[in-house]
Amino acid sequence: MTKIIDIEKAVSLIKSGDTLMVGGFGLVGCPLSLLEKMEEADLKHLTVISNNLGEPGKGLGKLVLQKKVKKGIGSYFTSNPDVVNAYQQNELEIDLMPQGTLAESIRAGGAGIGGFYVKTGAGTKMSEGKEVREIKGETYLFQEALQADVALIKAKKADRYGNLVYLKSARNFNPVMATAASLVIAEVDEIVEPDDLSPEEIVTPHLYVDYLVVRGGDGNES
Amino acid sequence: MTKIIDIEKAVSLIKSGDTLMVGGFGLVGCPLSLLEKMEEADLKHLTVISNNLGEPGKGLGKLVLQKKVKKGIGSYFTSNPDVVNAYQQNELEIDLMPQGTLAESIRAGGAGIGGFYVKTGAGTKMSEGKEVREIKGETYLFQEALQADVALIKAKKADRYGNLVYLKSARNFNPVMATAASLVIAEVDEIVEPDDLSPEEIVTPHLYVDYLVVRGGDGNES
Amino acid sequence: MNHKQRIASRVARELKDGDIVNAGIGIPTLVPDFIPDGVEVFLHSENGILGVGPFPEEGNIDENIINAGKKPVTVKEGASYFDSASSFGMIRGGHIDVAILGALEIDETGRIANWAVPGKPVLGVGGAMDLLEGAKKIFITITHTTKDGKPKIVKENHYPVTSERKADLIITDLAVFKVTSKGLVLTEIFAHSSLQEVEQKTEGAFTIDPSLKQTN
Amino acid sequence: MNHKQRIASRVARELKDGDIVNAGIGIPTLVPDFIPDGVEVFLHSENGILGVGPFPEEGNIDENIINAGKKPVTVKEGASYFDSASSFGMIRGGHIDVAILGALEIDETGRIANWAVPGKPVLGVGGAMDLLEGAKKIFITITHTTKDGKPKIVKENHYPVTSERKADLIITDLAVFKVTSKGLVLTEIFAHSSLQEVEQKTEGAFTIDPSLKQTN
Repeated sequence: MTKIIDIEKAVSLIKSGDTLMVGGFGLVGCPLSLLEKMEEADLKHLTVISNNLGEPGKGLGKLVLQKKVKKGIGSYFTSNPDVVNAYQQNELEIDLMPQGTLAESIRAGGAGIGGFYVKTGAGTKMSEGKEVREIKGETYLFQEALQADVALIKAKKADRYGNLVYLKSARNFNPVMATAASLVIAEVDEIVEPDDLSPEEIVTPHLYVDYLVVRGGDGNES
Repeated sequence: MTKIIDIEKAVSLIKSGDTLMVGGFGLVGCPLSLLEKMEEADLKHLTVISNNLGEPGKGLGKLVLQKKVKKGIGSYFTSNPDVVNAYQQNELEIDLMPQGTLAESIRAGGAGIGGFYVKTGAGTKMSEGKEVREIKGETYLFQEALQADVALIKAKKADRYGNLVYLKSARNFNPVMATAASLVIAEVDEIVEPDDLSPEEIVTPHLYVDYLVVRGGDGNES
Repeated sequence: MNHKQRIASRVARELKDGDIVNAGIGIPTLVPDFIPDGVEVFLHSENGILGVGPFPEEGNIDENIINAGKKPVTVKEGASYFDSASSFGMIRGGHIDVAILGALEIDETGRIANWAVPGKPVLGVGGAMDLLEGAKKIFITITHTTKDGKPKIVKENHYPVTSERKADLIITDLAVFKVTSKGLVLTEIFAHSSLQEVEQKTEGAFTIDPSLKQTN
Repeated sequence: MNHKQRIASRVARELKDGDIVNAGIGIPTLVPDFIPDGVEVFLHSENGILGVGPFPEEGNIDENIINAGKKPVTVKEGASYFDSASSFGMIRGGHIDVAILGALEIDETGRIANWAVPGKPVLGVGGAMDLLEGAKKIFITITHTTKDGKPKIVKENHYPVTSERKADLIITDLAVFKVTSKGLVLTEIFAHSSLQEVEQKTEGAFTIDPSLKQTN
């Protein structure tokens, strides 16, 4: 039983119409080799859950330009003008959430929490259409959990079981996305021996990870 | 600015009537030196949130025998006959929760989540008096977040900033309790230099920790 | 093999290579000893371990590695530790393939009772409810009758149910039942028992699988 | 000092030893340069760092250490990394002492708008709303007027508010206002400005602190 597959095989597991979670904050901690291989794949109508939608021509930005993405669910898409443009051309649907609510709804999706209440956004335009509840005298908004068909995440190291550790601030959304999709593919910089990871330092235990791909030696930095 | 104080000083920060969170699963990961010092303190009417209430005469079990505990909120008290006895004598109130709901409600209390929905317990006696909600066709129960005045937790190592790492399965409830109390006191086996902890391996960042005490060299194992 | 070992041995044959398994206290803790060669399963313990290994030799106990029954255990290569909220996130979130649990009773629809006894103070619930809601499959291991000979597979539970969610498989010291949407189906009888004995000692209704097998 | 540095320098004097501080993009990123000797604060970045250090020298950039503005930063002794859900748990859970944020506008009750402009598509919200709900204190740093001279402190926000929760302190290039339950109170005027200028360039109502000070 090995979880290590090549990048082409990994991308072939993604289907048109799928909902994907894609790790990263900007391009840091983003599974760029997987996304690059997706450029070549015949995929459309994807819903993408990700904090950002890449940068112009980079990462998810390229897939947006290729019109593979039908809808983006995330927190900050302003930094990619191509996304703004696609939205204005009605080529892209957008569902915007406060960053903390986004992260929490993904965690909830992975942890069997159906939904939860946060104060963030109460009384603002973000609360339009949302259920409101008073808890201990304060106003909270209801937020349902998010789940995906596939999560594409990026880690620093994996052992062959699929245990993951992350590098510095490239951790960001990856550990929660690892928990919230039916199929989880982790792009890693290196595969190490199990003994190289202490049981205490593992951030994502292997039960969350279905497949591992090693980042392509194509000069891309991640 | 140092967070390191002696155990007596730490115990003096606890007041009668306080709600305490106490880490540990059984006695493993339980802040035994702090609890032992509490035996000598003039404290009463405590509400204790903890998975168990110690063992006979050990840990929280001793404080139950001393009638310092008014109420226990937790998941599994059966293993301590003194707790069963105190409950039957009407000396102790009990609020019982599924273990996962307990852990999650503590996490919620620390993370600004007012409440959340879980399936656990739906349709059982545990759901009596609980609000029910259908989410995506399944039945969930509402659970409010838990918070405390003081959390007493146990870690393996701390640096002087208060960053914590835990040992093996002694981690259990400690990291979530570290987030959910107004005052957090961590009992640790040793204080190490900041360089001895890598930024990636820190489980509880120092912003959660108010005070550190070093486990007493009294032969107690933790 | 005594009857507990027989039950554990039969459950072990249901496990698939790569399964993530949570094994409760009692009979389930014996299961790992019987896992067939070539099948690697990963044991999850809800107090925060993935990759539980065998019980330690005397004198080799690490008091900081315990299972959910608070017994000292070991960990295997690839193991990890995590906090209680994360551990139950795994359970509720559907990341555990199989939970092997004991029970006080099971009704004829497959609903189990294993946490409370009427008339006694209920001071423990632990992780059983979470496992019953969250694990992908539930295997129940029980002796067929109580110590004083009463059937544990009953028409209606006398004890409060642990979940509305039904078990998938029931393995006793006499027989194996599949739980289906139409009720319990007897699929196997242990060699030392008989259909007559199973019928006599089972209160809840069940049907007999056309390909009923004798098992060891 | 230019006016941005002046603002940053003034905010820095509000910070207390041991404070956990989240500093947003723009002027707030300058604040760490002005923290007084003897005061140690810990900078939180919502993408998952506690203990952000100075910007790196050219040629010394680690692309895996960035702040919430996606700029390369460094980390200091005692720093830690964590995931986004944990990071916003810190924010919403009240574990950040001070958030220093920019704003498009502030109304005379102290409610700020900094995330959306009417008529333009709103494609970014980021972490501002979380910080406004969760941080114990909110310090707002703004230029007193827009580039074309319009007051940013207004009677009523033209832009949608970021939160019903009010700021605690407003620091502009001209003056400092405390936000109280009775509205804005002018407490300090920078030496290069005057009460007349502040009154002229402020649309929202404010009262003047009896011990109004001149500041540098």
